[in-house]
Amino acid sequence: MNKIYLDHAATTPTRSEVVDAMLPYFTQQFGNPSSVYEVARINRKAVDEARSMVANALGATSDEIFFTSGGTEADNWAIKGIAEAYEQKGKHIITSAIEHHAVLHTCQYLEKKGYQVTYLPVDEYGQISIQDLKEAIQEDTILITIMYANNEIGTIQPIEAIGKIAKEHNIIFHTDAVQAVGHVPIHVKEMNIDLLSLSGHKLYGPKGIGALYIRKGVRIKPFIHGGAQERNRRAGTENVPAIVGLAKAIELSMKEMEESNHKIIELRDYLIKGIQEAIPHIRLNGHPTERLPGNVNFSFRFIEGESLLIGLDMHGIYASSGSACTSGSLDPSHVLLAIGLPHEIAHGSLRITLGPENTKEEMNYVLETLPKIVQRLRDMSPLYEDFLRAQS
Amino acid sequence: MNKIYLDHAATTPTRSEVVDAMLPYFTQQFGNPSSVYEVARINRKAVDEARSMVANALGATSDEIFFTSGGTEADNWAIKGIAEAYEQKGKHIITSAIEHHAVLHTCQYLEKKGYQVTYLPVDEYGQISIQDLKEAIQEDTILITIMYANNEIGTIQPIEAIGKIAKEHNIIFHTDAVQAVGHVPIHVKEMNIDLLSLSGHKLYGPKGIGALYIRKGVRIKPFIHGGAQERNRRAGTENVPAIVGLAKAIELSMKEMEESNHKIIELRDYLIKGIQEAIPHIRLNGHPTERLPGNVNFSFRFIEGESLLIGLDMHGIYASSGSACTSGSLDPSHVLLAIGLPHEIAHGSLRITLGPENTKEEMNYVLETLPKIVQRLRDMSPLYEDFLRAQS
Amino acid sequence: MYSQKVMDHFMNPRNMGEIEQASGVGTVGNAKCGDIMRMYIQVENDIITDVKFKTFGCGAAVATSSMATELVKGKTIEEALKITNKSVAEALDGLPPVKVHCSLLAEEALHAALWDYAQKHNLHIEGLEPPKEDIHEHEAENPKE
Amino acid sequence: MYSQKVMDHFMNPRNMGEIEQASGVGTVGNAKCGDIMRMYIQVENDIITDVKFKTFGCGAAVATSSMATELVKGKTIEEALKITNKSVAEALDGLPPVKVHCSLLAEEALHAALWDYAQKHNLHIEGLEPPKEDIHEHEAENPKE
Ligand SMILES: Cc1ncc(COP(=O)(O)O)c(C=O)c1O
Ligand SMILES: Cc1ncc(COP(=O)(O)O)c(C=O)c1O
Repeated sequence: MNKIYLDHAATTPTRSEVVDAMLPYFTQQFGNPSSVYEVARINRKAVDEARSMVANALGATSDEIFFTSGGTEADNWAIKGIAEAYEQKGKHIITSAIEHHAVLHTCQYLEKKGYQVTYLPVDEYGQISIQDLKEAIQEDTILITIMYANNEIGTIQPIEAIGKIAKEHNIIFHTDAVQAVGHVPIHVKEMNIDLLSLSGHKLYGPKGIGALYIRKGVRIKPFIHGGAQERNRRAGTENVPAIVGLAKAIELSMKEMEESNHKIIELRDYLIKGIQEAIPHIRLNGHPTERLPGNVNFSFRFIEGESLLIGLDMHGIYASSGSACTSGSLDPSHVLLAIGLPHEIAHGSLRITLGPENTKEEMNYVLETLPKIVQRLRDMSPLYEDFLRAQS
Repeated sequence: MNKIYLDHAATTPTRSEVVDAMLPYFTQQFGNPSSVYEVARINRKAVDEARSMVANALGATSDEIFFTSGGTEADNWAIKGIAEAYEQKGKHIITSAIEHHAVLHTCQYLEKKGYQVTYLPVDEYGQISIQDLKEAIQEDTILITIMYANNEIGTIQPIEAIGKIAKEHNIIFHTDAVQAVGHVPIHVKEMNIDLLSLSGHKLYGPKGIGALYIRKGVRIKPFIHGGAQERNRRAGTENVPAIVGLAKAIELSMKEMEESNHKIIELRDYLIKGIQEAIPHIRLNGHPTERLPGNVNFSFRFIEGESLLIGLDMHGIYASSGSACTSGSLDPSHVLLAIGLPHEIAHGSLRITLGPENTKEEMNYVLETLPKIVQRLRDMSPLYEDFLRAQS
Repeated sequence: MYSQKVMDHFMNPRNMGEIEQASGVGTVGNAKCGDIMRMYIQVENDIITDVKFKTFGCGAAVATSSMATELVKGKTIEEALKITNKSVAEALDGLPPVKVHCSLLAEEALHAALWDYAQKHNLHIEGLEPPKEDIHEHEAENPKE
Repeated sequence: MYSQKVMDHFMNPRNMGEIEQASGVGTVGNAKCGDIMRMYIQVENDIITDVKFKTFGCGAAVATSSMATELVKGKTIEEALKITNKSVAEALDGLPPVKVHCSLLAEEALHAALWDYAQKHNLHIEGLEPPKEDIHEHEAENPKE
């Protein structure tokens, strides 16, 4: 049976070039970069180089990049670190209703600590409105945190416009760009981004590594206290192999982005069109144009997402229903609810996220398999029975 | 030139068996363990197995082990998470004066947030007194956090006695066992340990991974908010390769501990004796018997540690002066000051930490080289000049 | 995460479908929560001679529906009433903890179908209670500390 | 982290030692802070004809001591006074930022030795100030946010 991985937004394989770049730092150049002796210098240099590679990819400078254990830690640090640093100025934070849980749950935590959080609504395509943002700004707003691109429906936010408004109002702007870095071009200076989170395993780098870009001049409190690593801002022995791997992955993805996106977008559009032609009673979620190259998200009426996933799984197709993180929860995805889907339709959603190794043949196999599975589940569904009865 | 790595307390090489165990999870079994589909099951199983391997090594159960990004995060989580969970009960924390910065700086952070922290002094060997501990306990003491073994001088604390007192007073007991796990036998239940931090790269596992043991029944707030990973307690996509590597490293170290320690202790004692015979005006730091198998720590009067390190480095010997984390700071190690060394003597300290791959030949080379370097630096030292003048 | 048995019942559900002129039909669950189960029963001389189901829901919901119909078929009403969520889950070699709530549907759907049968035939069935409005209402939210 | 030049001066320090009957001796620094430098100078006709040092301190402290003595040797007092921490550090191809404070010793030790020479010979040297009590006192703590 074919094995077709279509869940690149959940995680990506670590590229072999990346693994190769990492390997020497496990067994040979294993030293602690904080050590005084000369051999550690090689490690220090590797970390420094990695830092400037990451900086280059974002239009930042080396001393604005701080390595973390992943996107979640970067989000936690950005939001809690700014909240703490600016609590004298104010306690109001603006975010969106469709953030990843790493942002949402952190904001909810701060609400319990006496902060006030505005969750901007999104339109049916998943975008916030700049007007809403302007109206949400208060005297005591200290932070706007809006994700760059959504992990479920792929919608890209009007980041430049948000950055402009944040700057005009002298409010710090953080963006969770975990799904965007390495996939779409980003320039933190041109876009007036003050803080940006990224994660290695979403761009063919290793898991357990990420980074927070902190614009020079932004005050932020450390989140993890301890040793003097990362210029006293993030304690803990540097994860040298993963840092090297992250940088290598970012470098490769920048180099190949254009070519790779060209191919991925073609496949994506082919798949979207094919599904729309083959299956009735469905809805394409996310923005028609402002969307991540690899993202396909549909709701199929009358059926439930997990059984759809298992059905696909049995045919060797690996996809996702909403965010990987939310599986096992009772509620349908907060993102799908936020774009206005009723609960039962939100439950029937399927996310397919493509990578450069996917092929047109694979898409054809999906287009052959998916309609059958959907039909089988509809035949099993009391909701579909009721629908047909109401039709006749 | 020989290259002799004698800085195993700073970090260890990742064992090749560990790297081999990790490799498949980068490129083949790369899936997100939270995913629904079957292939992710292999990852989930790998993480579950790793969890029970770590639990076994500590005498804990699987559901008491939570993976973190390292020892520093585990320490931060333990202390901040307990402080937050029990703030209604009280705001007093007891620790020691010789903790790692991951604990000390976290405690200092909490002091700024209105918590009260008692830093227990240590005796000349680096041990706290149980009497002091008893006297420090207050009505509102919520946490005792005392490290298992010190990273600089190797001193092992009377953990069982501390656990007993904590239990009698119904106070949570956390121990930073980053230097101890895999090196000395630990049993969290027998020792009444409620929380324990460990780190992969100190026991021949990978960097960027650690764990916090949380005894069942202990209330603790999450530190990193986001997805539902680690049973809702530690968000962030699981670092599967590193988790697998950590477990493998712990398993191997448990299996080989007795044999390995037998060898290491013999080397250590040979080296200590050799240095004591060859070099005058020195002091062995740490406890004569209650010390980590691989730890050797001396202060050499009249000379400064960094120049000693560089001298050794030039001869291919890699050691450390105090903690790797503290290099680059102006102050001598807080640990050496806490055991009563005057500043200028604390500055002249050398830490050698042995691993199972070290040999007697290497010790002989050190015994040949070190006295010459010390002598050269003393000849250069105005303090030695003054000392000799005062003698004559 | 599912047992082999669960997967088998999901891929090859037994007794899936409708019964045209059923003695009783019960629908439980809630599309909002992502699972609805409908059970059709045919009763003859106090014996459940035929049973069919339709389910909108996750893999566990489908499998428990299928297994429940297998357990019910051919049983007397009294025997059928002894079938619990637990026995259905056990017959499937267990369910992942997060999925246990889905198995609640099977018992409730059976009871609802029997209730419907009793109402239609003006019978009193000992120990049978009217179906709950919303099967998930009594469930506490997953505590997320 | 150190430049090749620093390493060279650390491994092969120039002018290390004492001058028995020096024209001036200056000791600066503080064992508490981990660095002490002592500079001996021999002055003849306003020219520093010989110079020696002893240093207790880190690699940077040793190297700057050595480099400073090289720069001073053969210079007039007026010329020697123009030698700054910065010029010593530059002559060493730079120092890591955390080590810049160590280079402060060299300038101070030279000034202290000259001051001692001036005191002993009852001279006034234009622009020379009495040695500070503690060279590190004016330094702010590394801000650790
Ligand atoms: C948008 C977004 N933010 C944050 C995260 C968390 O990143 P990580 O898995 O590296 O912790 C993810 C992925 O899980 C994501 O998609
Ligand atoms: C005693 C002790 N605690 C905590 C740490 C921090 O662990 P990590 O480097 O994994 O963050 C270390 C080592 O750096 C240590 O020696």
